[in-house]
Formats: sequence, C-alpha cells, structure tokens
Amino acid sequence: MIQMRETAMLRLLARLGAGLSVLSFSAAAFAQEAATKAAPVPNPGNNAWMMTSTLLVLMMILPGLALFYGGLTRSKNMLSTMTQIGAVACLAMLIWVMWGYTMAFGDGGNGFISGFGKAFLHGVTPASTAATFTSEVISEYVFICFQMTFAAITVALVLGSVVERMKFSAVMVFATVWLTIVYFPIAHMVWASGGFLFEGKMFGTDLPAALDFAGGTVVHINAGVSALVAALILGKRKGYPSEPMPPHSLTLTMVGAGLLWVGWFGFNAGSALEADGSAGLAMINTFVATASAGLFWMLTERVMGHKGSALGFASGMIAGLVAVTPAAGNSGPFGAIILGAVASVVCYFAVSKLKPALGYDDALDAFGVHGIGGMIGAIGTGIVYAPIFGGPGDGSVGIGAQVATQIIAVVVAIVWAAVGTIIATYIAKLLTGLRVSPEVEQEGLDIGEHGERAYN
Amino acid sequence: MIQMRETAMLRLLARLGAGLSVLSFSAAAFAQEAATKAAPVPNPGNNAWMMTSTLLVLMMILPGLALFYGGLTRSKNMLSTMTQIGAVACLAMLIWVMWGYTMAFGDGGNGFISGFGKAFLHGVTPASTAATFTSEVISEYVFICFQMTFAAITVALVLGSVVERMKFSAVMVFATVWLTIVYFPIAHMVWASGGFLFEGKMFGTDLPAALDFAGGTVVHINAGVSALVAALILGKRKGYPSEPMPPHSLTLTMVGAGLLWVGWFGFNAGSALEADGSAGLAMINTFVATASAGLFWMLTERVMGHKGSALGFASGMIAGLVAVTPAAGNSGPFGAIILGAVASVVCYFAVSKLKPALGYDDALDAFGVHGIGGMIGAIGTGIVYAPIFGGPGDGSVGIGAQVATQIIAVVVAIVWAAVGTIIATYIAKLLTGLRVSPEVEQEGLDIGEHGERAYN
Amino acid sequence: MIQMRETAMLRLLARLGAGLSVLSFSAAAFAQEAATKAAPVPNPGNNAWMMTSTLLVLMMILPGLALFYGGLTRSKNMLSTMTQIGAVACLAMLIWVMWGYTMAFGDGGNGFISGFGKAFLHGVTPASTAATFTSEVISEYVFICFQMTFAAITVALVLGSVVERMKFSAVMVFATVWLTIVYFPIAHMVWASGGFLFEGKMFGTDLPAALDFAGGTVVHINAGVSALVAALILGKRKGYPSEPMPPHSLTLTMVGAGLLWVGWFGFNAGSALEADGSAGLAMINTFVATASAGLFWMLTERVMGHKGSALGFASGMIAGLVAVTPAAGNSGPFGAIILGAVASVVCYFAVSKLKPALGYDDALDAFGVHGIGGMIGAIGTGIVYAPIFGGPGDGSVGIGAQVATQIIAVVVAIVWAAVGTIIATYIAKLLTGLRVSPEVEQEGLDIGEHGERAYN
Amino acid sequence: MASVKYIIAVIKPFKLDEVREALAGVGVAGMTVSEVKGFGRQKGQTEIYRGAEYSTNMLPKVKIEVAVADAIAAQVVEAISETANTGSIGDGKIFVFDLATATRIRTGETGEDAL
Amino acid sequence: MASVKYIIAVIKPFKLDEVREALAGVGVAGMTVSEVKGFGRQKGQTEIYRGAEYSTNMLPKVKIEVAVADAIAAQVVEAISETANTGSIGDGKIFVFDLATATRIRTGETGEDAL
Amino acid sequence: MASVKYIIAVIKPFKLDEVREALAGVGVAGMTVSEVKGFGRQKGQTEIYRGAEYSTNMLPKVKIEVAVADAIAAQVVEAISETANTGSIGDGKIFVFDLATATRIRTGETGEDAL
Ligand SMILES: Nc1ncnc2c1ncn2[C@@H]1O[C@H](COP(=O)(O)OP(=O)(O)O)[C@@H](O)[C@H]1O
Ligand SMILES: Nc1ncnc2c1ncn2[C@@H]1O[C@H](COP(=O)(O)OP(=O)(O)O)[C@@H](O)[C@H]1O
Ligand SMILES: Nc1ncnc2c1ncn2[C@@H]1O[C@H](COP(=O)(O)OP(=O)(O)O)[C@@H](O)[C@H]1O
Repeated sequence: MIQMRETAMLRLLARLGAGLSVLSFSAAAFAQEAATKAAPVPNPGNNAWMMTSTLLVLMMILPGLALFYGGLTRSKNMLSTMTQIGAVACLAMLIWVMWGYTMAFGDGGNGFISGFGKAFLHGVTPASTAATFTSEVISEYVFICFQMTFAAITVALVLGSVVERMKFSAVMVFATVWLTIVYFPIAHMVWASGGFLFEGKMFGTDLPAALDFAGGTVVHINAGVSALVAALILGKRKGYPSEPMPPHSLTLTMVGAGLLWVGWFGFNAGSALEADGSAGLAMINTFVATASAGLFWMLTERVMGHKGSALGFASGMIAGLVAVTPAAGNSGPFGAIILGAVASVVCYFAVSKLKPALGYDDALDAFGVHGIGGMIGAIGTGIVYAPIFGGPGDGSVGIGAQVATQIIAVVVAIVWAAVGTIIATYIAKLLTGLRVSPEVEQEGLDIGEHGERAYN
Repeated sequence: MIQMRETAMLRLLARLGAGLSVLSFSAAAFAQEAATKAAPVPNPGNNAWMMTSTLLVLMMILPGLALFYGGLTRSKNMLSTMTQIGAVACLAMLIWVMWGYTMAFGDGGNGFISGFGKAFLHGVTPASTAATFTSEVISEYVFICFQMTFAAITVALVLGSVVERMKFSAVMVFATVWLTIVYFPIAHMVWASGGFLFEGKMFGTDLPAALDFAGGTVVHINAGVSALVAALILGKRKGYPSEPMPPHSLTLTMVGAGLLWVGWFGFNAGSALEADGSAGLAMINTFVATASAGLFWMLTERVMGHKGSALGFASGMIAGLVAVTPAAGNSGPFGAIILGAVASVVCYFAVSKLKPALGYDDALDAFGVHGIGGMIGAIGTGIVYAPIFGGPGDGSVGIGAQVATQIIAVVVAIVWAAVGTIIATYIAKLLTGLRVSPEVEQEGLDIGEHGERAYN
Repeated sequence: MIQMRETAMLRLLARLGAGLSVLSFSAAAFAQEAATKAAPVPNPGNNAWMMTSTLLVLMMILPGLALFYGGLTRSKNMLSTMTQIGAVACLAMLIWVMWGYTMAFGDGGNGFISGFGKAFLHGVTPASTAATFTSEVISEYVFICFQMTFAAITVALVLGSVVERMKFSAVMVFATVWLTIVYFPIAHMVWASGGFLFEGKMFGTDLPAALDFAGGTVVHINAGVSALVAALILGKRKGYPSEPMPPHSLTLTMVGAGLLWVGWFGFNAGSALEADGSAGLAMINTFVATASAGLFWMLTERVMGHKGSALGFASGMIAGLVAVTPAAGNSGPFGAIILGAVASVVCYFAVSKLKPALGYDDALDAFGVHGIGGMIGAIGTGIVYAPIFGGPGDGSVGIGAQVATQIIAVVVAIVWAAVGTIIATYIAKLLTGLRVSPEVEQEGLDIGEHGERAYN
Repeated sequence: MASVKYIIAVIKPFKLDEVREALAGVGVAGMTVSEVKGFGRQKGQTEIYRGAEYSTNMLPKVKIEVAVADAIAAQVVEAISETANTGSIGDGKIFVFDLATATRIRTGETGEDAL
Repeated sequence: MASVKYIIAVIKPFKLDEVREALAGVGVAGMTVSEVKGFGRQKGQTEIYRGAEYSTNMLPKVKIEVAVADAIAAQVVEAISETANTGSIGDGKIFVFDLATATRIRTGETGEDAL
Repeated sequence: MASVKYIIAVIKPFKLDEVREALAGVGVAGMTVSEVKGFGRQKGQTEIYRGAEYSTNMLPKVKIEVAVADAIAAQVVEAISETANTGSIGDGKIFVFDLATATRIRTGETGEDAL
C-alpha cells in the first residue's frame, strides 16, 4: 500500500520530467517500509548501467575536457590547463563526500539545500539504495558516485574562461567556495525532492516543475554564467585580442570532443537512472542532436562566407550536446535535431560575433557554448517536450506554462550563479591574488606554475 | 503458444548464426501478441550492455578511427581526415533516423530493402522493443542506436582510401548516396529477416544462411571494396608513390588502434544483442584473434627480412579484428586465433606487395586491411564454425555448403558495393568536382578546405 | 541443500574479502548439482558489468598505459615503449587461454597452481559459468576474459623500469617465462580457492586469509618488485642520470593517467564480480582515494619547496589507485582517502629521494609507484578494513592478525617475484642478449628496433 | 650592383611581432624567421620531473635573418635594437654580415632588387 | 687552400627534393636543411578559429645551407634558381657569403676538402 | 673595435652538451643552437611503413652558431673539432665567417663587448 503510493508519486515526478532522483524522499520512504517489508534490491542491470554512466562522465573530465580545452590553449599553458581541470575535479570529489552530497541530496532541508544529515556519507552502506523514477532502486553508493561526477565536471567547465592566466591556488580556493554556495544549492533546487524548482509552483504560481533531464541548467547555464563572471573579474589575457592565440593542437581538441560526446551519454542516458526505454530515448536524442549541431555549425560558417572548420564542427557538437542535455529524455528525436541545429547556429554567433563585440575574454568560450547553449536548451525543452512536437509530454501542461517555468529556472540559475561567482572569485583573490604575474603569463603557466614543459 | 513458436524460430535463426536482430519479424509478432498478452519488457542487463556496446562503437569512430587514420596522414591533412570522418558519421546518423533504419530493418519490404513503414522512426516509442536471438527483447531505441553506429562507422571506413585529396563536400554527397544505395540494402540482405542472404536458399539452392555475426561482409568487405573503387576513380595523391609520405604521428595511430580494439567489442560482443554466454564467446574471440593477428604481422615482417614495426603491430590488430568480426560468435577461441593469424599474414602481403604491384593509391589501406581481411574472415567463418574446429556449429550444415554460402555472400557484396560506389562517386563528382585543386593538395587540406592548422 | 551450503561458504569467503572467484570450487559444485538441478544462469546485469569491466582494463593497457609510459620516455623511444606494452599484452592473452587460466583458476591443483585440467580452455562453453561471492554466477568466458586482462596489464607494468634499452625480443621471452613462473602462481595463491594465501592459516598459523580485493599484491607489488629486479640486471640507460631525460610529452602522460583512472574501475569495481553494492563501495573508494592521492602529491611537492607539478598530480593519482586496489571493497570511503594520501606521500619520497639515493634506473618508476604503493595498500588494507576505521569488516578478525597476514602476503610476493624475475631475465638474456646495442640506444629504439619514427 | 648586408638577430620570442612591424617601418620587405635555443648569461627556469631537476640555460629564442641594402643596414640594426630591447638579460644579439650576392629565385634579380 | 663560398637559400618546402637532386647533379656532396618561417611579398592563407581571424604572412619555408668551392658557386646558385623556380611569388632567395674557413670535424681537413 | 668571427658548426645531436662545455672552457659566453637536418656522406636508417621504404639521407643534426673574438676563433674551432669528433662519418662541419658588426641588444655594446 505504502509502496504503491510511493511508486505512484515517483511516476508522477518522473512524468514531470524532473531531472534526477528523489533520494531523500525515498530514504524517508524506506523508514516507513522498514517495518512492513525488506528493503528493495537493485537490479544488477540498472546498477551496471549507472556505474558505466558514472565512468563515462569521469572520462569526460579526464581526459575528455582536459584535451578539448587543452588543445585550444597555447602549448605553454597546456599542462596548466589539464592540471587545473584534473585537480578541481579531484577536489570536488573529496568535498562531495564530505559536505556536497548531503547539501544537495541529503534528507530534510529546505528548498535550497537539504541539510547536513548525510555529511561524510553518514549512514550510507553497500546495502543502501536510491530510488529511481519507477519502483526500481539503485545502490546509493552508485548514485553518490554518479552525482559526484556531475559536480566535478561542472566546476571544471567553469575554468574554460579563465585558463592561461588564473593561478592554480586561486582555482582551488574558487572551486571550494563555488561548489558550496553555487553548485550544491542549484543541484538541490532543480533535482532533489523539496527543491525550489523541482517542486514547481514557484513564487506561489501554479507553474509546473522545471524540466532539466540531465543538467542543462544545473551544469551548463550554471557553469557558463559563472565562467563569464569570473572572466570579467579576472580580466583579459595579456595580448588579447591583438596578439594571435591559435589553438596549439586542434587534433587534441578533436579527440577531446569525441570523448566528450561518448561520455555525454553517461550524463544524458545515465540520468534516466535505469537501463530502460527512457534511457534509450535519451540516447538517441544525444546522438542526433549532436550530429545535427556539428554539421549546422559548419553550415553556418559556409553561409557566413568562411570555410567549414574542424573547430567549428567540434564546437557545434558541444553546443548540441549542451542543448540536448535538459531535453534528453524530454524530447523526440526530431525535436532534438531541431534543438541541436538552433543551439549550434546561435552559439556560432555568440562566440564569433557577440564576444568580440563585447570584448570580454572568455578564453575557451565556456559561456558562449555552455551558457548560451544551455539557455537555448532549457527554454527549448519546454517546447519540444510537448507531444505535438513529438515529445514525450502528455500534453497536460501547456507549452506556455512550461516555457514560463523554464525561463524562471534559467533566470534563477543566472542570478544565483553570478552572485555566487562574484563572492567565490573575490575570496580567491583575497587569499591568492587570483592572477599570475605578467612574467609567468608571458613564459607560460606550465613552466611558471608547475615547473614543467608539456613537450620536450 | 504463439510466443513459443516465435521463440523457437528465433532460436533457429540464432543457430544459423544469423548476424543480427529480426526486428521487422518480431514487430510483426508483437501485432499478433498484442491481443493475447502484454508486450515483453527488456531486461535492464541486456539494455545496459547494448547501450554500452553502442557507445563503444561510437568511440571507434571518434576518436578511434579519426586517430588511427589521422595519424597515418601527413600533418597538413590531419584535421581534414578527422573532420571528414566525424562529419560523415554525423550525416549517417541523421540519414539513419530519416530513411536508413526503415530501409534496413523496417517492417515488410523484400529481400533487398524492408520498405519505408518506419521512415522517420514512425511508431517507435520508449516502450517499443526489438527481439534478440532468444525470447528476450531490448528497447527498440537502443537497437536503433546500435545499428546507427554501424552505418556511421562503415561509411567512415571507406574514406581511408580517398583522404588527402577528396573534397569535403564530395565526401558528404558520396556518403548520402552510398549509404542509401549500398549500405542499407546490404545490411538488410545480410541481417534482417527476409533478407536475401539472411534467409539462405539463394538462387533456388538450398544453401544455408550466410554467417556474419557482426559485420564482416556488411561492414568490412563492403567498406573495403567501396574504398578501392572510389580510390581508383579519384586517382592517386600528387607525388604518390615517388614522394615519401610517412605517417605524421604513429603515436596517434597506435592510440587509435587501441581505441578501435576496445570499441570493437561493442561491435562483436554487442552483436549477441544480449549480455549472455554468446556475448562472452564473441568477447574472448575478439581478444585472442586480435592478439594473434597483431603478433603475426610483426612476425611476418621479420620473416620477410624487415624489423617488426609498430605500424605492423597496429595493422595486424585491425586485420585480426576485421577477420574475427563475422566469426565472433561463430568460432571457438582457437579457431579465432588461427583466423586472426591467417588474415594478418594475407593482409601484410596485400598492403606491402599487392598494392605497390598494382599501383593504386589506397592511401590508408582501407581495402588492403578491411576488404581483404573481411574476405578472409567471411570465408574462414564458414570453416571455423564447424564443431570439428571447435566452433559452436551443431554440424547439421556441411563445411562445404557453408563455405559456398559465404563465398556467394562475399561475391554479392563485392559486386553490389562496386556498382553502388561507382554511381555514388560519379554523382559526387558531378555535384562537387570530387577532388581538391593541386594547390590545395599541395598546401594541405587543413588550411585549404578548413582554414585551420592542426598544430600551431 | 547443497546449494545452500555452497552459498553459505561463498558468503564466508566473500566476507573474508578474498580477492576473486572460486571458480574451480564452484565448478566442482556444479558437478554435484548437475544431478539435482539445472546449472545456474548468469544475470545479464552482472554479465554486462563484468564485460564492461573487462574492456575497461583493456583500455588501461592500450591506450592507457602505453600513453602514460610513452609520454614519459624520450620521443625516439615512443613507439618502442608503446609496442612493447601492446605486444606483451597480446602475448599474455594467448598464453592465458593456452596454459595461464588453468594454472591460476583451473580445477584441482595445490596451493601454488591449480593444475592443467583446463589447458586450452578444455571444457569451457558459452553455457559454463563461474561463481561470484554470492549465489550468483557469471559466464565463464567473461570471467576468463576479465582475468586475462589482469595478466596482460601486470606484465606490461613491469616494462616501466626497462624501457628505452631492453630488446623487443628480450621482452617477449621475459614475458613468457615470467607469466608462467611468477604471475600465474601468485594469482592462484591469492585469488583461487585452495590458494596458499587465499585459504589463510599460512605456515600452520591460524591467521586469516589475505585481503586483496583487486590485485594490490598480485598485480602491483608483483609488477613493481619484478620491475626493480629486472632493471638492476639490465643496468642503467646510457647517460643516466647525468644526461637530462625529460618526458617527451606530459600531455600524453596526463591522457594516459586519465584513461588509467577510468579503466581502473574495471579493475576495482569489477572485482566484485557483480553489479551490486559491494561494487558500488569499490567504485566510490576508487574515486576518492585517487582524488586524495593526486592532490597530496602536489601538496608534498609544495611542502618540499617545489612547485606542484602536472606529473606529480598524475603520479599521485596512480599511487592512489595502486594503494586502493587491495582495499577497494575492503574499506570505507574515508579510510580510502587516508590510504590514498599516505601512499601518495610515501611514493613521492620513493621516486624523488630513494631512487636517486640508491642510484638504480627504474626508468618510469614502476617500482617506486606500483611496488611501494602496492605495499602501502596491502598493509594498509589490513587496517582500514576494520569497522572502527569505517571498513566493511565485521570485527571478527583483529587488526593485528589481519596486518600480520597482509605482511606475510607481501613478503611472499616480494620473494617469489624477485626470484622468478631473476630466472626470467637471465633466460631472456641467454636467448636474446637482453639489451640493445649502444648505437641503437643512442639513435633510439624506434628507428633501431622497429625501423620507424613516432613523429614525421 | 649595390652591395647588400645580411643581418642575423636573436631576440626574445614574444618580441617578434613588434620587430617585424619596426622593420616594415624602415622598409624591409621580407625576412626569414626560425625558432632556436639560446645559451648565454640569462638563466633558464628549472624544471623538475619526479625529483629529477634540470636547470637548462637553453632558452627559446627567435632568430631573424634579413638581407638589406647597405644604405639602410644601420637603420635596421637600430630598429631591431630598439624594439627588441626590454632592458633585461637575454634580449639577444644582432650580427651583420657582408653579402657576396643575393638573388631572387622567381626573377633572377640580384643585389638590392632581389630583396 | 682554395676559398669556399657559403650559400643560404630559402625555398618552398615541396621543392626541397628537386633542389637536392639538382645540387647532387652539380657535385655538391652535402647540405644542411632547416624549417623556417618566411615573411615577404607572398601572402599566407587566413586561418579562422571561432571567428578570430589570423592572416599570417609567415609561411613555412625551407632553408638550405651549403658550402661549395668558389669554382662551382655560380653553378650552384644557377641550379637552385632553376629548380626552385615556380614563377609564382614566394619562390625565395639565394644568399652567397664568403667563407673564412671550412673544417671537416672528422678529419680536420679544411677548405674544399672539408666539403 | 676589435673584429669578431661568426662560427657555424653542424654536429651530431648527442654531442651538444660536450661541445657546450668545451666552449665554456675556452671562455665562450653564449651561443645559439638549432635543430637541422643534415645531408651528406653519412647514410640514414631506412624506415618502412607498410612496405613503403624510405631511406632518407637527411639526418638529425644540431647547428651551433657562435660569435667570438678573432683572438680565440682558432681555439673555438679547435675545441669544437675535438669534442664533436667521434671519428665516424657524419661528425659534421665547422664554418667560419667574418663579421661586420655584432651588437648586444640590451646595452647597444658592439664588437667583442657584445658577446
Ligand atoms: N657569442 C654568441 N654567439 C651567438 N649567439 C649568442 C652569443 N651570446 C649570446 N647569444 C645569443 O643571445 C641570446 C641572449 O644572450 P644573453 O647572454 O643571454 O643575454 P644578453 O643578450 O642580454 O647578453 C642567447 O640566448 C643566445 O641565443
Ligand atoms: N629581405 C629578406 N631577407 C631574408 N629573407 C627574405 C627576405 N625577403 C624575403 N625573404 C625570404 O624569401 C621568401 C620569399 O620572399 P617573397 O617576397 O615572399 O617572394 P619572392 O621570393 O618571390 O620575392 C620569404 O618567405 C622569406 O623567407
Ligand atoms: N657542403 C656542405 N654544406 C653545408 N653543410 C654540409 C655540407 N656537407 C655536409 N654538411 C653537413 O655536415 C653533416 C655531416 O656531413 P657528412 O658528409 O655526412 O659527414 P662528414 O662530416 O664526416 O663528412 C651533414 O649531415 C650536413 O649537415
């Protein structure tokens, strides 16, 4: 009976397209059940898929993102870029098991964080489970790992705008603060039961819950906006934009892009939390949206009178992946194709026209691709979700209402990320000075900050 | 009752070693069943394995094949090679969901294509399933994705012979036509129920069905022969063979080879469509055949009075992987070891003696390795399948008959691929001119076609 | 009834934290059961996870280890390093199916090897299964593949100390002998039922069984010690240590480190043999121990008055992975964090102080990281396993007793590996001369031994 | 034919663009540039790899080779000295050679006309 | 000892093999080659990376250095001009220097014998 | 100002460190080094890629450029010949040029003082 009610409610949440597990809720449920029946056991198939997905996301960070970003920097900053990405990811993992997981997915709490009851993974054992969107469960340790990789890659993405000039120590301080005051709360708001945007009805409206299947808002808008703000505070690289700063190895960038695509399925199909048909839908969407976006960027370059470029192809792929993230399980394949194409074209203009126009130095276009692409995706998801566009929605929610919700979620994320980033960046500045000396920037951060050269 | 009949028939097909799912058939079956019982639900373990396999094949394309091929080109053409591979793969994915899937695995149709009933994935939902070789099912979206990656990598493989001189636009046109008139029909003939070679009894004989577990014929012979024909039409690279054209980075080629090996298990073990013992057999064969082939190529070099080379090792690995593809689930481990060794030795002579002798410019040996290796594998499968060679066959079919069938399948594939490629290439020539200008070829396609350099 | 007894016993073994399957035992059990009931069928979820894990370990070898090691060598020896790694791995796979598997996990035998009953995989079919630590089973072919990759990577790890000067032919001879007299017996002793260290009660004591979840002793201590001994016999590289020998591409080393991390989850979480909560525990430990170790190495560099380096970060990651290997399923997350940190600091001193002090040329620090890290991990596991440190132990075994066992296992491994390596190395010397000529060493092994250059 | 001087200058890499502009300023049509390693008073950064310390004095420099008419040789040297000068050790050197002949491959022109 | 000339030629990379053969033809035993970047009349391709446009005039060239006996210096210049000439801008230059001395390290021979 | 000689030496790469020390020994403050490919009597290893055989005679060499005071030029040549000599073909060459002027960018010093 209890079980049925729980399942029913979970289904409901699922239908609402809520991004991720409702651990605290189910944990609560367990308590009730304990009396009545044995705890549910994870189906090995779902555990297997979630472990695989977790590793796919890890691969996105190192080597994926490290290569994608690193290839775009100048060779004198290659190791600095790779190491900053790797080290913040490691830091994020340690913080996650200490106070991150409990803040985002612990039990209790309010609409913005879920308390500290699971600090240091208190009470978690190999037998603990986390609920999925059906009556299935997966091992809680697996769920913790899966979510851990999301936190790790999100903070690493932010670095895209500040590489080649930000101190390693500053990066570490920034990451610690930023994860705590920006990432964990936003993840909770969007993905955890009780979360402000997860529950819908924001500001006393009766708007539906926000749709964010795999992190368009939590990961990409969040990272992109934070990257922009951090870059503005940090300032431009010496010589930008007058001095040419061509990517030192587009080969590595292409490799990184490929690994990001492969890994992204852990992100998107993994967010189904099960190896079911919904994961299958997320998977096909992550294929076609990316394919479409990659080709459309090259097409746009042609239309603008340039040659279709390899970097354009790779950038388009990422833009498509970003845009399809919130829509992965919330769209039909053809909705995804459109979404990818639109995001690709818009991001093209963001990085090649908007950025030069405004003159900020978002070194690797973390904002231009993840921020902008994330917004297109978040809002677009409100549209493609509708059945008339081939989406999996049941039509019970009007497109207008859903889009309204999506916009609110976007705005909340933008504001929260911007404010939090200002705080985190200034704390880092206070403690470390934030930026390397002109000499070090000149010589390169590899030798200056790490005492090594990438190539000998 | 119906269910039983279906299962029985499926078992039969499985025993016949038929390469892949009989979707249309099962789809039909569903119809019948609908009345009588609920649609079957995929076991998460099988769905998980098939999603993993799908991603493994994606990883084979980008970064796998892009690195393997790219490392073999000159640095001035690195990005061109990688981008052509990535872009045709993306194009193939879009075409697949539009008219590819339905042509190969749709319902109805004839021995050569299966109609357009599932164009634009008409009627597919997260709940749709595809039958495996037992009474199990997997999510149809997953099956579609899995097969999608096969189409994508096959057309990418063809490019191996034409890189460093073929226009990007020509590649795109070629791919569109080639997939439609060559790949989809051959995939249908070999793998789909109703397929000409899948059903056996070709030309009124009572020969058995062709054995092609994971695509020796559909993927490798097909790609290899098409590559040869396209290269002949396109002509040699400027300066070939007089001018030295050493690989610009065998390091990257080795990385690519490694990723291809890892990914190939998606290809081979994934073709079991389940995480069962048959997948396990395909897996161990894909280990040992490759290991044997890699070492035998080096050995052959030694015997021929040269040094065993890294590129030889990598080439051997690929030759072994190609040869074991049709045999993966149709051989015992020691049959696979022999098959790998034989393919490796034969391919060695194909690329280092036959090619120079005939003088065609198969730039990266797509024909020499995939074409030749595929033929060895396809025909060899007819032998190693027999129980006396430790194969899983039940001996009900004589080796002679099976080999006869294999040869027919090979010949059909060769003829079909050759004719289709001629058509596709000339259409591309008509629309794009096919080949870059001598200046661009001189300067390199990276700067000439994409306006970038791979390394700065 | 029999089934129950079997399960009970298996649980017991599992609780003892015994590293791996008890195949022979279960095989025996099947015999009994045969009469009474049908053989158990693998859950696809477990098979799927084990196949995925197997591929993850393969990815660790090629491209993972090949890049990690290769990046650290000088460019003139890049291909030689990659090819030696790839080729010994292939050789190990062939040997494994011939006489390796039966020696380590065959049926019967004694405390040191388990006989030759399964030579050439005698009697193994797609239907054969291997028992896990619960009443579940997985396909025996899958188990064979999984264990095959362990043998392959272990022998490849040994090469880390001898690259840039050891002949390719010598490597092949060495590997053949070493696997046979060192690896297979040690794997049997530690992991197979009946194994000397697996059964506990060594030397008539009533000490518990050794804890080695995923190969701290079998893989890392074994490889590290063998590497040291081989390096001592082989002698230093020409010019070492006077002449600078900086890594030719730390970029590739970082990529390799990333792939090793990702792949290591196959090693560690895969060693649970199921996709269950124990795998989840092994997974989270493999995340946090590595994260902690990577950061602690950089921290140590800072404390020692140097800059935190990229290579330090990567080295720390590996040290942490090595140390957590035996502890993966035998520790709580915070025990793992400590273990990683300690191993990282100790390994730092081993490679940067101990090695120069003693003056041996362990080229890529196979001993300094795998040997030393493995010992820290093996002994540390005896501590963190205890419930008071948050470990999964039930406290029935005292820390002292467990640590005593661990030390015995370490000593046995060290002695066995040292003696076996001396024999294997001298046999290789006898047959091949062991070391390349000074000219070849000067020019580089790529051109001298393989007739190629890595970069053109 | 008017005689020609051949100037080789070794400078700090990041000064290349400035120098090139300066040369264009004094009417130098072209030049040839290569990456070199420089050894001199300037000390390099130490690199450490797993405790192995290399304090190389070989620093990345850029070598400029430019042939100019006698008439402007002095100016050119002047221009390079000024723009490449940071005042810190390692700024580099300028060497001037007499040239026997200079030829433009395309046209066969020699001497000043070849430049 | 008979005096020796030192010739530096900057040519288009793909012409290297031809030039080498031509030199062998006029009896030049050896030469030293390096990759350089050339700046001159010839304009380079523009590269664009995410909208950032770089139209570098620095083009990849090959620099040949060859010491030859006075006697054949003219021939050598001739040979290079002919083979390296494509008639299009950017073919490169040839510079000839007088050499004070040339020494073969292995034997200590000097002058022509050193070549 | 006392006149200066400019010495270009092509040697085997692995001899670089020795030569540098030898030069330091005779009081040479600095030098400029570049990686080049050398073509001469010495034959290169053959490379084979999938049967395509390349027996390049282009061998990796190191080119040293050093300006020194007339006074010690002979010594320097001597020092290089001795240390770079292995007695086997391919040891390389030493070329000596007269220098019109040498300038230290940082200080504007010329002649010997510039070195
Ligand atoms: N005697 C020399 N011959 C040739 N090149 C030299 C010589 N001395 C210095 N150089 C070049 O000039 C560069 C700068 O010289 P250095 O002594 O470091 O500083 P400075 O130019 O301020 O005296 C060196 O890196 C080297 O490339
Ligand atoms: N004044 C110069 N000094 C040294 N090298 C030069 C000079 N002018 C041109 N070069 C070299 O010659 C190459 C070709 O010169 P360029 O003016 O482009 O064409 P052309 O040789 O047909 O006049 C340039 O790329 C550069 O490497
Ligand atoms: N005529 C030449 N001009 C310039 N460099 C030369 C000349 N001949 C040889 N070299 C350089 O000297 C190197 C060694 O010459 P080589 O003939 O191989 O041996 P050796 O120096 O013993 O005679 C060559 O690789 C080349 O770099």
